[in-house]
Amino acid sequence: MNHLLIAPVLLPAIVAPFIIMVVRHHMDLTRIFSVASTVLLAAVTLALWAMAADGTVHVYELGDWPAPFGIVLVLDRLSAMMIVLTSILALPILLYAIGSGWDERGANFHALFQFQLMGIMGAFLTGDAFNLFVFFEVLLIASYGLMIHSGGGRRFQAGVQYVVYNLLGSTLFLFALGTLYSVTGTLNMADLAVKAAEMPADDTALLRVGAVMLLLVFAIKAALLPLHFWLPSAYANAPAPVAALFAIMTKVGAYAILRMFTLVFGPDVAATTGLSEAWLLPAALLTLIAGAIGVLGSKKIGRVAAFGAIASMGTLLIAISLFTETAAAAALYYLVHSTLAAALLFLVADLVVERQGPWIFVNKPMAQTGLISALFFAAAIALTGMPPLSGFLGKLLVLDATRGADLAAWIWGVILVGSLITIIGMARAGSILFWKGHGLPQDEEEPDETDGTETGAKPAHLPFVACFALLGGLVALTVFAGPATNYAEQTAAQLYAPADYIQAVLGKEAQ
Amino acid sequence: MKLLRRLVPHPLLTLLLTGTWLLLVNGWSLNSLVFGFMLGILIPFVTQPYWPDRPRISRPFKAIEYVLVVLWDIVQANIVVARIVLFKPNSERRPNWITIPLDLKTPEAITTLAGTITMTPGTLSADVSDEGHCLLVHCLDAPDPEAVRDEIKQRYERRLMEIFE
Amino acid sequence: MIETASQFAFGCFALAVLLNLWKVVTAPEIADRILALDTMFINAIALMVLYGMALGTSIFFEGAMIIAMLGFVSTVAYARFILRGNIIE
Amino acid sequence: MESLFEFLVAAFLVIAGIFGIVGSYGLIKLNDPMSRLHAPTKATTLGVGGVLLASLLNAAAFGKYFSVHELMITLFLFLTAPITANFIAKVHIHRQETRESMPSAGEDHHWATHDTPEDEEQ
Amino acid sequence: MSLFLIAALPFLGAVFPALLIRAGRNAAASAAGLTTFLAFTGLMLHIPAIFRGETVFAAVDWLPALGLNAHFFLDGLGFLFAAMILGIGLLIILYARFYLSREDPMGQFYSYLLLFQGAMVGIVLSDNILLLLVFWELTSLSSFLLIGYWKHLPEGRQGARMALTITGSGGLAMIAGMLILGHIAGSYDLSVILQNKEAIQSSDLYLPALILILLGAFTKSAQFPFHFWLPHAMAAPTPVSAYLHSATMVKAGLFLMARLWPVLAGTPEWFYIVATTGLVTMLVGAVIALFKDDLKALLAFSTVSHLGLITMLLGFGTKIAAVAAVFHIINHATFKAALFMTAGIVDHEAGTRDIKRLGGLRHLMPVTFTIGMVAALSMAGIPPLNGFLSKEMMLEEAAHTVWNGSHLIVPVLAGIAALFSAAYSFRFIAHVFLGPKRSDYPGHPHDPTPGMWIGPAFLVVLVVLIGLASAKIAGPMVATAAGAVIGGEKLPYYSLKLWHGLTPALYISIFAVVGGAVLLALHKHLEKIWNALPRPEAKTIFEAAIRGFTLLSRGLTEGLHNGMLTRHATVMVTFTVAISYLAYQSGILSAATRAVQDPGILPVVGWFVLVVATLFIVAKHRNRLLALVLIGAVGLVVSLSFNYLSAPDLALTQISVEVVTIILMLLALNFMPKETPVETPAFIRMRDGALSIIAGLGTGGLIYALMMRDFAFPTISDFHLANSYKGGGGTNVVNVILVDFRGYDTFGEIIVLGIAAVVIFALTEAVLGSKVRAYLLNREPDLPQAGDAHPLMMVVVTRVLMPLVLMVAAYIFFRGHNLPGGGFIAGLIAAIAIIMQYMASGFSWAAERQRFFYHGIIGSGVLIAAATGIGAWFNRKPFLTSDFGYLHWPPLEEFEWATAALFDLGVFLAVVGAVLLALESLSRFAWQPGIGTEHAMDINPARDDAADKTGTEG
Amino acid sequence: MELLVASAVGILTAAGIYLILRRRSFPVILGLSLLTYAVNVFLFATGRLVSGAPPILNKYEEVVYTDPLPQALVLTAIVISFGMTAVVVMVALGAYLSSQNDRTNMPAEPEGAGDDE
Ligand code: NA
Ligand code: NA
Repeated sequence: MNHLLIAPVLLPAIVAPFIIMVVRHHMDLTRIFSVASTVLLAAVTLALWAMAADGTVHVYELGDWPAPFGIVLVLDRLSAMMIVLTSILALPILLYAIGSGWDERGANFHALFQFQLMGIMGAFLTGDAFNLFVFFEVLLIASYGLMIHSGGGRRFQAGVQYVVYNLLGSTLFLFALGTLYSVTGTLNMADLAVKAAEMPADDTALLRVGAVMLLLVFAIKAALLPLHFWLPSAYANAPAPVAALFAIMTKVGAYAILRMFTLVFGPDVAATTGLSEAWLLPAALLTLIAGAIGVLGSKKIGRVAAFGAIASMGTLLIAISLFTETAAAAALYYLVHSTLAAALLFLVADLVVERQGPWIFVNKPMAQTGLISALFFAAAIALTGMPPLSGFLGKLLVLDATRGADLAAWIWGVILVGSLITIIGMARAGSILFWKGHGLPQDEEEPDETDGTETGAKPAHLPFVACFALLGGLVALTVFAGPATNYAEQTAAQLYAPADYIQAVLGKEAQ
Repeated sequence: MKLLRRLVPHPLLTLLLTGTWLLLVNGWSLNSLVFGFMLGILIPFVTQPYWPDRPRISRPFKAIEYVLVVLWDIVQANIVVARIVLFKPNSERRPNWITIPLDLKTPEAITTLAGTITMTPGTLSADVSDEGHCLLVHCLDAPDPEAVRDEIKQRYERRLMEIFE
Repeated sequence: MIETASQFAFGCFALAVLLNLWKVVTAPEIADRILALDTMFINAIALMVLYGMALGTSIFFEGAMIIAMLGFVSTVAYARFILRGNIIE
Repeated sequence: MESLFEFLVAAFLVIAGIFGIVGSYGLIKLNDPMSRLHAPTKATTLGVGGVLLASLLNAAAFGKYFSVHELMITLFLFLTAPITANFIAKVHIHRQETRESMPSAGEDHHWATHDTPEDEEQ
Repeated sequence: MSLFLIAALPFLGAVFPALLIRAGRNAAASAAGLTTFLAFTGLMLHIPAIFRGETVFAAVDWLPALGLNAHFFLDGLGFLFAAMILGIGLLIILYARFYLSREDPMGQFYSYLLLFQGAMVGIVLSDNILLLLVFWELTSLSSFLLIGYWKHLPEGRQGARMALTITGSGGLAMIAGMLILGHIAGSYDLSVILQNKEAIQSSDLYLPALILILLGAFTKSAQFPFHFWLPHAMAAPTPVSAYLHSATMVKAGLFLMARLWPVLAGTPEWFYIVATTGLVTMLVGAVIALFKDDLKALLAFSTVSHLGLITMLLGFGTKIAAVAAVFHIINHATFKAALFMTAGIVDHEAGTRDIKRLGGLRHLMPVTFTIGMVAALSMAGIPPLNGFLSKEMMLEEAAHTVWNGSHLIVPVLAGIAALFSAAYSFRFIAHVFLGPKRSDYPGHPHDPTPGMWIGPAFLVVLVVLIGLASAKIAGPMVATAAGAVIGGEKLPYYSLKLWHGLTPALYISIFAVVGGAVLLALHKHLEKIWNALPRPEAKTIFEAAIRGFTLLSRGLTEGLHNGMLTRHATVMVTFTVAISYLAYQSGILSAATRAVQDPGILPVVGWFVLVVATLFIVAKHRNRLLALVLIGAVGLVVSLSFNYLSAPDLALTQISVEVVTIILMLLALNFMPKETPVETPAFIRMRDGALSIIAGLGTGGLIYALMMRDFAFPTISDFHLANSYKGGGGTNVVNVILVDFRGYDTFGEIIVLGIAAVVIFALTEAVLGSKVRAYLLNREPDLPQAGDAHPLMMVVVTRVLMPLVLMVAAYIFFRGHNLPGGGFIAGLIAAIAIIMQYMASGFSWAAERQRFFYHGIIGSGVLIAAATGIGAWFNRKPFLTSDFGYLHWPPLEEFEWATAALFDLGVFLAVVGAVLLALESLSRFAWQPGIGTEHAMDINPARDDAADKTGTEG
Repeated sequence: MELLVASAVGILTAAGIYLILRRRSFPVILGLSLLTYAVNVFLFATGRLVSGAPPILNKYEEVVYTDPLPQALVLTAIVISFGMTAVVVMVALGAYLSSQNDRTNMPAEPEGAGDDE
C-alpha cells in the first residue's frame, strides 16, 4: 500500500482549491504554486513510472475496502506511461500559458488547469469503471472551463457545442455502465473481466450492447469518425495552451479503449467477440482521411492543428483497432509522439495567431519569423510523420505492425496517402504563412506590439522555451526510440496478459 | 447582557428552532435537546444579518388564543368553500375584491393577518397598497363585501393589534 | 376500516393529481398552470404521507417535508419571473 | 378505544380525501382565475392536514412509536401557502388587471403590483 | 573517419551557419565549407580500403524493434556518390558565397544546404533501407526549403511545393515498397537484402515492391511522367539548382536503382518498366530542352533527359550497361554542375537568362565562355570530352537492346534523343555566347570574380581530363562503383577509351552531332512548329489538380465540420443506435428470469403524469417558461418514483436539485428570448422525431430487457449491505456507499461541483469584462415589470423560514449516515434557504450581508474532504479509510462519531458554495445601478410612517 | 411496473434527443435535462425495481432491501449532471449575450482571409 499512487490525484486536488481560496488575487503567487505543483506532479509520476517499470501491478485500495467492493487505483506500465506523459506535457504548456499571458485573460485559469490534471490523472489510475466516469466528468468540466477561458462570442458558441456534445457522450457512458452493472453485478474493471469471461454463451446480447456503448463513449473522446465532430471547433476556438493540453484528452479515449478492450473485453472473451471488427478499423481509416483532408482544407491555422490532431488520432486508432500486441506497442509509441506533436503545433499556431491573426493569410512580416517558422516546420514534420522526428518512426511502426492485417493494403494506402495530403496541407499553410508576403526579412525585429503581450514584466521567451521543450521531447523520443519502443512492447505485453492485473486487483479471489 | 443579545438575537426563534429540532428527530432525549438548543442558538446567530430588527410580541398568550380561533375558522370555512365549489353554480357565485384599510403597521403583523386571511377559506390576500396601508383581499363568494371586511378587522386584526403593537 | 379509508384517500388524491395535470396542460394562462403545478406538489405530499402510512414507515417523511418546503420556492420563482423577469434582483 | 382511534384515523383520511379532490376539482370548475386560486390553497391545505393528522394519530395509536414530525409539514405548508397564493394573485393582477379595473387602494394610490418605476420618481 | 562522423558532419555544419547568422556572410560560408571539407577529407581517407574492394561498416542499434538501425556502410557506389555530394558541395559553397546578394540571408541558405547535403550523404551511406528512407524524406524536406529559399517569388513557393508533393508522394510509396522488400528479405539491412535476390524475385510481392520503390526513384529522378517538377524547381537560386540537379537530389533516384540493382534488376518487369521509362524520359526531356529559352530551363530539361538516359541504362539490366550508367553519372555530374554555374554567372552578370536576350557574350566574358563551351560540348557528346565516352557506351548498349521483339525501336529513339541533346547543347553555346555583341543586355556582362568561376573551371578540367585519359582518371572509380552496383560479381569486359572502332554507336553518334547542328540551324522554323503544337502544360495540370483537390478538401471540411451541432448530434445518435443494435443482434438474448410486477394505482398515475408532461414539453417547448414549468412536473414525478421504488435519498436529491436547476434556468432565461421560433422544416422535424423514437425504443427496450433478468453473477452490493453497519458505521447503505465504500467517487463528484462553480465564476468575469457589460447595464426588461420587487409578505415569511430550513438542513445532514439524507442534500437545502433570502430581498441587499465567501466555502469543502481522507494515513490506512466510534460524555447519552461525517461536511460545504457561487454569478449579470435597495422590503408602513414623523423622507 | 419504467425511460430519451436536435440553445438544454432524467432512471432501474424496501438497515428484523449501489451511482450522476447543467446554461447564456444569438449551430465565418496563390 503505497500512498504515492493517490498523489497524482490529490496533489492538484489540493493545490487547486488552495489557489482559489488563498492566492486567487495574486497572479504571481498563483503562477508559482501552479508551476511548483506541476513540477512536483512530474516528479511524482516519474517515481510511479519507475515503480511500474519492472512490470509489477500496484494496487491501492481506497477506503481500505477490498476490490471489487471498494474503488481501487491500479498502476501498471500503461497507466504509469500515461501519467508521466500528462505531467511532462503539462509543464511546458503551463509555461507557455504564463509566458504568453493567456493565463491572465480570464479568471481561475490555474485552478482549472490543476483540476484538469487531476481529472486526467484520476482517469488513468482508476481501476473502477464507474470511477472512470467520475473522473471523465472531472476532466471534462474542467475542460469546459478552460475551453471558454477568456470568453468571446465565437468561443462561447464553440463552447456550447463542445459541452452539449460531450454531455451526450457522458449520458451514453452512464447507459453503458448501467447496462454492464445490470448484467454482471460489478463495476470493478478486473472483476468485470472475470465476469465477462465467464458469461454464459447463451446470454451475451446485453453485455455486448453495454460493451459497445462503452467503446462508443471512448471513441467520442478519441475523435473517431463520425463521432469526432466536437473536436475541430472546440480545439480551434480554445485558447492555445488549452488546445495543447487537450492533446492528451483524445488520448484518454484511446487509453480507455486500450484498457477496457484488452483487460475486460479482450480478444479472448467469447461473449464480446466481433464487436468492433466490422466498423472500428474502417472508421479509423476514415478518421485519418478526414483529418488529412481537413489539414489541407482549413482556412485557419488553429483548424489546421485541430485536423492534424484528428489525423493523428486516426493513425493511432488504426493501430489500436487491430487489437494485437504488436499493433498496441506501435500505438503506444505513436500515442506519446502524437500527443507531444499536436501540443507543439497548437502552441506554434498560437505564436502565429498572436502576431497576425487566425487566418492562413499574410499581409505583414511578423516578429521572430525565423524562430516561429522553424518551430512550425518541426511541428509539421512531426505531425505529418516525416523524418527525422518520431512521427516517422511511429508511422513506420504502425505500418510494420499492421502488415498482417486483413485490410493491410487499405491501411497502408490510407496512412501513406493521408500523410501525403497532410504534407501538402502543411506545406501550403507554412509557405503562405511564412513565405508569402515576407519579402526579405528584416534583421531588426520590431518588438511585438500585439495585445496579450503588453505586460512589460513578462518574459517573452517563455513561450519559446515551452515550444522547444516539447520539441525536445520529440527529439528525445526519436533518439531514444529503442528504449521507448522497448517500453511500449513491454506495456503491450502486459496489456495482453491481463491475468496479472486481475490477480493483483482481486488477490486471492481471482480464479 | 449586550453580549447575550448579540449571541441570541431572537430568543423566541431559538426556542422555536429547538422545538423544531425535537419535532424533526421525532423524539425526546437529552442529547436531542442539547443539540437542538445549540443549533437553535447557532442558526439565528448566523442568519441575524438578514433579520436585523427584532419584532416585538407584547402578549404571547393572546397568540395562542389567536391560533385556536384561526384553526377553528379554517375548519368551518373549509366546509363552506367545499359546498360552494361542489354545489354552487358559477353564475350564482359573487366573487369580489375587498379593500381592507390597515391599522397594523409592522410587516410581521401585516403578514400574519394576510396569511390568516389566505388560510381561512373563502378569502385570499392578493396584494398590499403601494404604501402598505391597505390589504387587497379576494373573496370567493361575497355578496356583502363590507361584512367580510368588518369581520376580518374585528376577528383578526384587532387580536393582532394586541399581540404585536 | 383504515385500509378502506386509505384506499379512498389514495383514489381521491390520485384523481386530484390527474385533475391538476389536466389543468397544467390545458390552462390558458401561465398563472393557472403554475397554480395547478403547485397544487400537484401538495397533492403529492398527501400521497407520500399516505403511502408511508400504508407501509407503516416514516421513511417518506423527509421527502414530503422537503416538497412542502421547496415546492413553494419554485412556484415563487416562476411567479417572480413573470412579475419581474429577474427572480433575484 | 382502539376502534375509536381507528374510526378517527379513517375519518381523517376520508375527510382529507374529500377536501383534496374538492380542491383540485375547484381548480377546474371555478370559472375565473382569482376564484380558482381559492380552491387549492384552502381545500388542499386541509386535505393534506387531514392526512397528516391521520398519520400522526395512526402512529400514536398503532405504531411502535409516537410520531409528531408530521407537524413540521403542516408548519411549512402554513408558512408558505399564503406566499404562493400572494404571488399567483400578483401574477394575475399584473397580467390581467389594470389600475382602473382594480378596487380603490384606500388612502394609497394603487396596489403594489401596479407600482411602476415612474411612480417612485414622483 | 567513422562513417557516423561523415554522415553527421553536414548536420553539424547546418547548425553553425544558423548560429553564426550575426557573424556575417563569410563566417557562415566558412563554417559550411569547413565542415564539408572535413567530411570530404574523412571520406577520402577510406580510399585505400574502397579501392581494395572492401566495404566499411559502422553500426549502432536505434530502433531494433522495427529493424530500423543506424547501420552505415561504404562501398564503391556509396563512395562515388558521397564524393560527388561532398566534392561538388564544396564547390557550390564557394560559388554561392559570391553568387548570393547582400540581402539574401546567408546563414539560412547554408543551413538548408548542409541539411540537404547531410540527407544525401545519409542516403548513400545507409546500410539500412529504413534509415535510407529517413534520409530520403529528409532530402525532400530540405530541398523544399532550398527551392523556396526566395520566399518572395511565387514561382519559388510553387516550385518548392510541387517538388515536395511529387518527391514526397514517391517517398511515401517507397516506404511501402521498402517495408515489403524488407519483409521478403527478412531484414531491412541492405547487406542482407542484397544477398537475397532469389527470394525477392520469386516472391509474389516482388512486383508491388518493385513498383512502389520505383515510384520513389522515378519521382526523385524526375522520370516521365513525374519529370515536370524539376524545371519548376529552377526558381531556386542557381547554386541550389546546380547542386540539386547535377550531383545530388535527382541522382538519389538513380542511386537507389543502382543500389538495389543486384536484387531488383534482371527481370522482364524491371526491364520494361525501368528501361522504357528511361527511354521516354530521355527523349521527351531532350526535345523539350531544345525549345526552352530560359537557360536554366534548358539545363533542367537536359537534366531530365540525361537522367532518363542513365535510368534506361540501369533498366537494361546488363552488367555492362550498369557500368555505362555509373560512368555517365560521373560525367553528367561534372559537366552539368559546370553548366548550371555558368548559367548562373550569365544570369548574375548579364541580368537575364533568357536566351532570346543573350548572344555575343564570348567577347565580354571569355572565361565564362570557355568553361560553358567545354561543358556544353561534353553534354553534346563531342569527343574527346567525357560526355562523348559515356554516350557512346549508352548508344552501344542501346543498339543491342531488343524491346518487345523489335531491334530498332530502342537504338532509333536513343539516337533521336542524342540528336536533340546535341542540338540544345549547341544552342547553349551559339545563342548565348556566339554571334554579335548586343547593346541591350539588362546588365553589364563581364567575367565574374574568380570565386565564382573557379568551381566550374575545376569541373571543366575534369571533363577534359576524363575524356582524354578516362581509364587512368576515372577507371578505378568506375570499376569500384560499378562493381558495387552489380553486387560484387565479376565485372564484364569494357574499356574506357575514345576510339572503339566503327561501331553502330559511332554511326549514331555522328548522325546525332551532324543532325544536331542541322536542327540548330533550323531552330527558328522548328520553334514556330513547336509553339503551334498543342502540348499539355504539366505544371498547369498539376496546379489545377492540386487546387481542385484543395478546394474539394475545403468544401468537404467546411461542409462537414461546419459547426452544425444539430447535424453532428444527429450523426452521433444514429451511429450509436446503429452500432448498438449491431452488437445486440449479433449476441444471444437469454430468456427472462424475472416476472413483471403488477403496478398499483400510484405508479400508473405517476407514469401518466410523466408521459403527458414530457410529451407536452416537446409539443410546447417553444414557450420556454411553460416548458420549465412542465419540467417541474416531470421532476416531481421522477422524485416520487424514486421514493416509491425504495430510494428515498434519490427522491430528496432529485427534488432539491430540481428546484435549484429551475432557478438557474429562470435566471438565465431572463436574458434570453422567451420564445423559440420555428426554424426547421416539417420533414426535418419528422426525421428528428423518427430518430428520437428509435433511440427511445432502444433505451426503453434495453432497460426492460435488463430488468427482466437477474444479475448473471452475485452483485457486489451484497457486500455493501452486509458491511455497511459493521464496517461503515451507518445503516443508510446508500450513504455509506457514498461516503465510505465509494467515497472516492464522491470526492470526485464534489470536485466536479466545485469546478462547475469556478467555471461559472470565470465565465461571468469574462462576460462582464467584455462589451456585454455595457449592454447589460443598459438593458431594458423585455417584458413589462410589475411593481413591488421585494414584497413585504415574502420578506417576513423568509425571515422565519430561512432558519427553519437551515434547521432542516442540519437535521438532514446529521441523520444521513443512518437515514435518508446526507451532506449533499443538506447542502442543497441550505443553499436554497439562502436563495430564498436572495429572492425575497434581492441580490444586493443579501450580498451585503453575506458573511462568507463562496470561493472559500467551496475550497474549504474540498480541502476538508481531502484532509479527512488523508487523515487515514496517520492510521496507516489508505486514503479515505473511515473510522467511527461511540462517545459517552455524562450527563449526555452515548453518541456516535464518524470520520464519514467530516467527509460529509466537506461535501456539504462544497455544495453550498458551488450552488451559491453559481447563482451569485448569474445575479451579477442582472445587476444595474440603482437596482438594489437599502431596505429588505419595498413597502413597510412602519418604516415609512416613522420616517414621515421625523420628516427625513418625503 | 417494469413496463411503465421502461417506457418512461424510452419516452424521456426520445423527448430529450428530439429537443437536443433543435437549433436553439434553450430547447437543447431542456432536452439535456430530460435526457438526464432518462439516464438516471435507467441507471436506477439496473438495480431492478423493488417498492417499499429502501436500503436502510433495520436492526430489529430481517427484511429485504433493494440494491443500494445503483442508488449511490445515480446520486453521483445527479450531482454531476447538475454541475454540468449549470455550466451549460451559463455557457449558452454567455454565447447568447456575446453574439445576441442563441443558435447552437455556429454561424459561417466571415470570409476573412484571402487564399493561397
Ligand atoms: Na383564505
Ligand atoms: Na472504511
